[in-house]
Amino acid sequence: MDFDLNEEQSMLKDSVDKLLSNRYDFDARKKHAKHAEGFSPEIWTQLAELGVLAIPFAEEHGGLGGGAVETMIVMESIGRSLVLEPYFATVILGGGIVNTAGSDAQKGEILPAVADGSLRLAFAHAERQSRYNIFDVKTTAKKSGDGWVIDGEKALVLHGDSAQKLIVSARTAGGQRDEDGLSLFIVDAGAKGVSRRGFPTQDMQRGAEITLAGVQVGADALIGEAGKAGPVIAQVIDAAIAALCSEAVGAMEAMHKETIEYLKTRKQFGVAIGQFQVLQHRGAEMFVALEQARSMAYYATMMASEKDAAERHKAIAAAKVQIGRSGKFIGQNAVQLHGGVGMTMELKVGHYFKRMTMIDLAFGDADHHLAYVAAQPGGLLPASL
Amino acid sequence: MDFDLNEEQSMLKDSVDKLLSNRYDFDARKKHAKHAEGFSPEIWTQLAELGVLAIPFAEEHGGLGGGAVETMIVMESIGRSLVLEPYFATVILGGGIVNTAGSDAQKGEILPAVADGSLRLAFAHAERQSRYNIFDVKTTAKKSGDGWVIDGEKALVLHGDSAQKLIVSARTAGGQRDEDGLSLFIVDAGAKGVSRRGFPTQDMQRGAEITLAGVQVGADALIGEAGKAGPVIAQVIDAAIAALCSEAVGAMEAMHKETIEYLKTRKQFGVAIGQFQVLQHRGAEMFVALEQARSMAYYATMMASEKDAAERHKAIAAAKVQIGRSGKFIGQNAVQLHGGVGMTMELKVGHYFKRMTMIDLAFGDADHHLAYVAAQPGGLLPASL
Amino acid sequence: MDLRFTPEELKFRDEVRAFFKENLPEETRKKLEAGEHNGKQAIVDWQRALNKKGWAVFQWPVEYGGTGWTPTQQYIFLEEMQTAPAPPPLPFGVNMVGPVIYTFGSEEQKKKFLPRIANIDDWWCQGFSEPGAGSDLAGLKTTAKRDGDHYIVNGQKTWTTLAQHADWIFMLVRTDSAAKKQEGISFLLIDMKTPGITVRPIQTIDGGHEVNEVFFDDVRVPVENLVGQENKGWDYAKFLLSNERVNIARVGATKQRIRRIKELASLEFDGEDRVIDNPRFREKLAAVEIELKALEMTQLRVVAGEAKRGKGKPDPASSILKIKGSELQQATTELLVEVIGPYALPFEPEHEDGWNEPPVGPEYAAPLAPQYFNYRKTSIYGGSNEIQKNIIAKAVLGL
Amino acid sequence: MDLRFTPEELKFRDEVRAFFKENLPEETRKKLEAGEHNGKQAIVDWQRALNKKGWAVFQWPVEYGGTGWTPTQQYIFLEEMQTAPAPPPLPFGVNMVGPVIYTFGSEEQKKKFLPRIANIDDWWCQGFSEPGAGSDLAGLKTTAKRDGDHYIVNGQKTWTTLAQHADWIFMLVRTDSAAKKQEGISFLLIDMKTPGITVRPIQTIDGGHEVNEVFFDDVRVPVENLVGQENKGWDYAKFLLSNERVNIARVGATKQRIRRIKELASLEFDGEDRVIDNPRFREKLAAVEIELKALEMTQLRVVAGEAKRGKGKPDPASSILKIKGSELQQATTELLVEVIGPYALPFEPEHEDGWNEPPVGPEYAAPLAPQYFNYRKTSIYGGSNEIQKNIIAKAVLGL
Repeated sequence: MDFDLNEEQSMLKDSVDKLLSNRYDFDARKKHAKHAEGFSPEIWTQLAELGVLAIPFAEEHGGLGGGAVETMIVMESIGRSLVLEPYFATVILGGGIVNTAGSDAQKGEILPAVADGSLRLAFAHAERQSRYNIFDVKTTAKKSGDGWVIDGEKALVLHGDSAQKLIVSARTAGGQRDEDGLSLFIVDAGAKGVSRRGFPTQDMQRGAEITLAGVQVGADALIGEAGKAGPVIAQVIDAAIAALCSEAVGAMEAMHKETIEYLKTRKQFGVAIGQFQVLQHRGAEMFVALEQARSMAYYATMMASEKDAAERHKAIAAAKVQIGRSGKFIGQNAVQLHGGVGMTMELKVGHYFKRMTMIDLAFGDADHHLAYVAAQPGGLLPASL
Repeated sequence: MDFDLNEEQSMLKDSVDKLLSNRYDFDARKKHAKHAEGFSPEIWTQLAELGVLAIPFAEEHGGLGGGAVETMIVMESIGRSLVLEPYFATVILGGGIVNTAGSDAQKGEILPAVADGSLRLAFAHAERQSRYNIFDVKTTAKKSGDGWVIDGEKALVLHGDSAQKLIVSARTAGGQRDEDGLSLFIVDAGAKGVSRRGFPTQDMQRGAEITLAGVQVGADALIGEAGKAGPVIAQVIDAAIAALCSEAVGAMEAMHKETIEYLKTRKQFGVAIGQFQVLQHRGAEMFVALEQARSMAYYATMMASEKDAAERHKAIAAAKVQIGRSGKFIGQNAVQLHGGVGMTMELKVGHYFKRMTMIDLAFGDADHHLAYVAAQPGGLLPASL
Repeated sequence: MDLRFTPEELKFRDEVRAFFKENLPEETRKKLEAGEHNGKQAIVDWQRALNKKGWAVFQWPVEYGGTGWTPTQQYIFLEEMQTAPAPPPLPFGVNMVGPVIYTFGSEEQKKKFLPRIANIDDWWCQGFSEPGAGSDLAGLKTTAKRDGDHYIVNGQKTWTTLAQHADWIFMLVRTDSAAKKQEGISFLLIDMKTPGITVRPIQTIDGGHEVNEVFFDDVRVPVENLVGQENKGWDYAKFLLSNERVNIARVGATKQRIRRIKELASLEFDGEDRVIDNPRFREKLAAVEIELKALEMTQLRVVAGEAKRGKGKPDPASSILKIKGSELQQATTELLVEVIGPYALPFEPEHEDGWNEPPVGPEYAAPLAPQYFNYRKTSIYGGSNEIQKNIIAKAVLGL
Repeated sequence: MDLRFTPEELKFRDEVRAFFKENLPEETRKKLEAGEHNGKQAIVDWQRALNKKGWAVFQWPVEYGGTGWTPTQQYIFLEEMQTAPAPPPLPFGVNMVGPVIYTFGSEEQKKKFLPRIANIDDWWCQGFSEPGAGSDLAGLKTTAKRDGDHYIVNGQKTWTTLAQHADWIFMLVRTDSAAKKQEGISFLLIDMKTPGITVRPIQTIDGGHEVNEVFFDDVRVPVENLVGQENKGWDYAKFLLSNERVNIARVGATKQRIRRIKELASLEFDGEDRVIDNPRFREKLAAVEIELKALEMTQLRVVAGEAKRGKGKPDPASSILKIKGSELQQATTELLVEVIGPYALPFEPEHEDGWNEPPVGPEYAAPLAPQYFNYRKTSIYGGSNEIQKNIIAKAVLGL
């Protein structure tokens, strides 16, 4: 049991924090968002140069062989700075799938390009009807000669409008909501039959609706075994939720800090409003919520690599509940304690609040995951030792 | 729309309040509790003399022909003084059933005696397994000659140990949880085959377990039509819940008042603790909870006589939810703001807290009734005008 | 004690309901129902329709165009308006400056402004808040210095709602800097076309433009635009603010939003089940409905009390209406986001202004997250909920 | 960063678990599990069993009988103790006065008291709180006046837990009334058999007798019973209170109570379904479990931090442990009442003292409502949760 960073982890943290504190203040972020891609290609390159995009991959694929703790460090920092660059979509989701289930050839082709910043991925998975059911997929892939033909519509694909390659889930067998019968494919974003419609998101990121109409891919586009992608998707999404938990902690921490700072400086009735006991206690309650969330983000980080898929998912779900609840409490109160200015686009606090709202809704909100944990035999803690 | 008491109602309120403020302070209450019956026979007589026990009954039965508002007035006052006398068991429950469904002969026999204080009733209805399902009755009544033989065990009968007559529910047909097939009987507490075991309750009242073993009653003991008592029980329990809501408001109001008083007088760190903004706001939040509860108690009072049983029960259930939630919030915080002394038997606040806890658990707690309201098509408010 | 509406009141309700049904433009109604904003013209058109009927300034004294309705009738009218839903008459004129003018203004001011307020010939906005003041309203710094028969106004106002449409602004200004802070304040009416006034939009977190900063740079205001006496403006402001609190519960609007939640939750699916069929969701919604029913009763009690106490003397308990009212508005906007779930994500600011492209996902999704963000304001403005609890603690509990 | 127990730590856990399994009397365990209190003898017997094993004062320095365990080992031990569940060694001796004596006491005091504390030959109680002081501990009024080689003590203490069993009491007394309130306080050890001491029981709302008032009427205390220096008692008290906070989260005890909830909710039926099968109930319980898991991680972080900071310098963030720990203890006692529902009603105070009559309703029901009432204390004692939030605001947030 050791909660300290080792030397390499400390160095990673310092370098990411330094880059972002230099290049990602509030005004810089607004500029980054104005690029056509919705983020700064330059920052992306710098993240690659720092090795951040290489963290989770093996050295043979141009990676650094980092684990969940290293991802946690980066995501916390991303959360603190409200980073717009598609780290989550490319490295955690797309890269995560290739890294988890790809063939050696696929890893060799994709991962080094992700690591050096030249290739961005998006995970084209969710559909209009799927809501929080990660196995609810109607898009089909049918055998066609050596390869496959993919048809379907993907919704709300994070950074799907600017990714060069898409990781597409499709049903090769089974019913609409079966875990069995799902397959994953690597699809060029520019392939014939792929059409994309990008849109901005509430939190200043980008998403896309993607239509796949008779998209032909070769046999080498299939990731892993046909029909067996369900557990891969579940595992990568669990790891992705753990990463989101860490991002959320970064955002909550920053939002809390800004709020406390505001309480110390904003004067009303002749005193700093932080002199009012009610606001002091609110700050304390936000602190409790923050630390409880941080604890659960650690727990999610620890459990993201758990071999037993059921135990893993239960832990991840529990963390997501805590993050959702703490995030809502801290976010709403951060706005409230800022008063009117907290309602404006001109302060960072509102942007954190919106990001936290979207994190809660990503891959299942707090209620969804609470229902999951509650439905497990014995609940979260074992009924008997 | 008029929330004021009329002249007679004001007089009723004044006379009850006067009796109780003279005879029911904290020390007096302790003495009342020490009587064998668990309450003061003398106070009971005085309530009868004031006409309080006669309120809901028709004049021809020695009553005053009062309605739900008059009951509300009395119950609020009972709540404020934590009255131990069996008004609820005798007048609201037992008397309510006879008044609702009894024959003229039964009313003529029972109600005047209730009104003049000479007869106390108890409603022997709930059983070990019934929890909050008011139709879950295993006790049976079988035809025997002209009359009936009753067998079964009744649980948690309020003031069942000192009542002279019991109103007993029994199944004459149907399955264990059917609304149909229930019947009600008037049974002498001293009848052969009736055995009672009294016990004190958490809130200093009295309850009893009652066993009925081959208890023989005549045909005239049956209240209303055999097998048709389900709706009667439902109606009387709804009215009883409305009355409990009013009692709860009285208790919450008193508890809130005592707490605010304590905040004004208790000094710490050199000032009255009511100077601390956090405690001021807690007091304000308790006030909001109190007034919301009062509003719903009014609503329950208004709807207790609603003809449409489904609408009536939905409204009563909604009120019980509000009462349960407000009561828990106010009760827990009243103890908290009193600190250590709030934890002792020596202050009234803890007794209010316990009474509120028991009121929540009576006839279904807040969660139970919330689930009921939620399950109704369209919820509480009509889905469209 | 009789807790039901009288037959006369029920008849009145039917009359109001019928009028709304026949006269409210469907387009206007639908926008409100969807959680979108109506544009200036829709608001003007509707208020003029009300004014034609004689209902635009129903709460004013009869001599100035009011209806003479009882508080209960007024309550019924507002309830029907919010559940229709119909836009309220523009509050800055009808609820705020109008009553100040007919209570404290000169005969000339009454003649000049009141009919135009009723018919919304002038669009008014409110110049109270300042960047440095916030909840401490009396800490305002904008000055008005007398110069012959003019005041010269300098300073800045903020959170000025819909100032971008405004013809006139009513202002609190400091006319005596030496006096204690509440005692040097005056109440001015200023034509927004006067030189030296600049309106700068504030973009709120929902992406909308509802509020503004308004800058005053040597703005010359004729002295006849002073309301009442110089340095007595704080009294008029308190009067105005207490009027503002009456309809703050917005029970009808929340009722209407609950209908909307039920409607959308019946359209959205979670697997094979509609969201509305999820028992947990139903319980959360039922809990809100119960609190709302309680609040409605509380509001009726306040209204009945007001009928007795007389107008303009609001119950300090009406802070409950603000606290619970805003909590329930917020809870319902939050539930709408929960209904739509992942489809809260796309940001379509153009949606309201007649975007021609198809929406991303269901057409009803776009306004919901912005509405949730926007409604965080309800526990901040009009005296934050923290301030309301201070008021209860002091004025009601005596702490 | 490595967030798992090491293999050595896991081995240690198994050793502790095995010891508890073999040595803890079943009767003692069952009472705790049911939410009842163990009597004096059961507590003494168990602490002596621990002392025989060398674990009664595990957290003390090795020279005074401690174990030299790491903070993580101590955490594991406490966790196992609470989940067993086993009674903790009597805190007034082991956790409170013991550390004060070995840190600030004389050699004689160490020799005289420490071994007897470990073996519970002396039952200690705590004389800090006074009726007039409450959360403002330093506002105490009990005086000790020097008279030759004695102090004469006069005054009153309250909330003195289990004073009815006590052989000794450690006290804060005022030895200098002229000094500022924290500066005139001394720390005394008093034999409860000394003439002039009266113990009066306080009945708490659960019907139990756990706490007392203790009156001092010209009680003569030898000066050698002064700990450390005169008028420095406040420093020792602060040291003591910071030790007290370490195990305040009671994660293990709440875990055990959650197991109990599941057990009883599987025995109680609502119609044909067990209470445990009600999805709403399960969600409420799961929400508590999740907060508890988070608190467990938070506690581990505090423990790990303490390993680094050194003992006796508690993290101010440990106020979180008090706040959340008490909230979760209260939430679980509340859920037990919910499980038993209407059967919370009967009051059976005799139940714990070996009542021979059958219980009213299920045998496990009787202690549950009293436990719920009793646990309201957890957000009051040891520095109320309001005080904890003050501490966070000041010490952590700098407000």
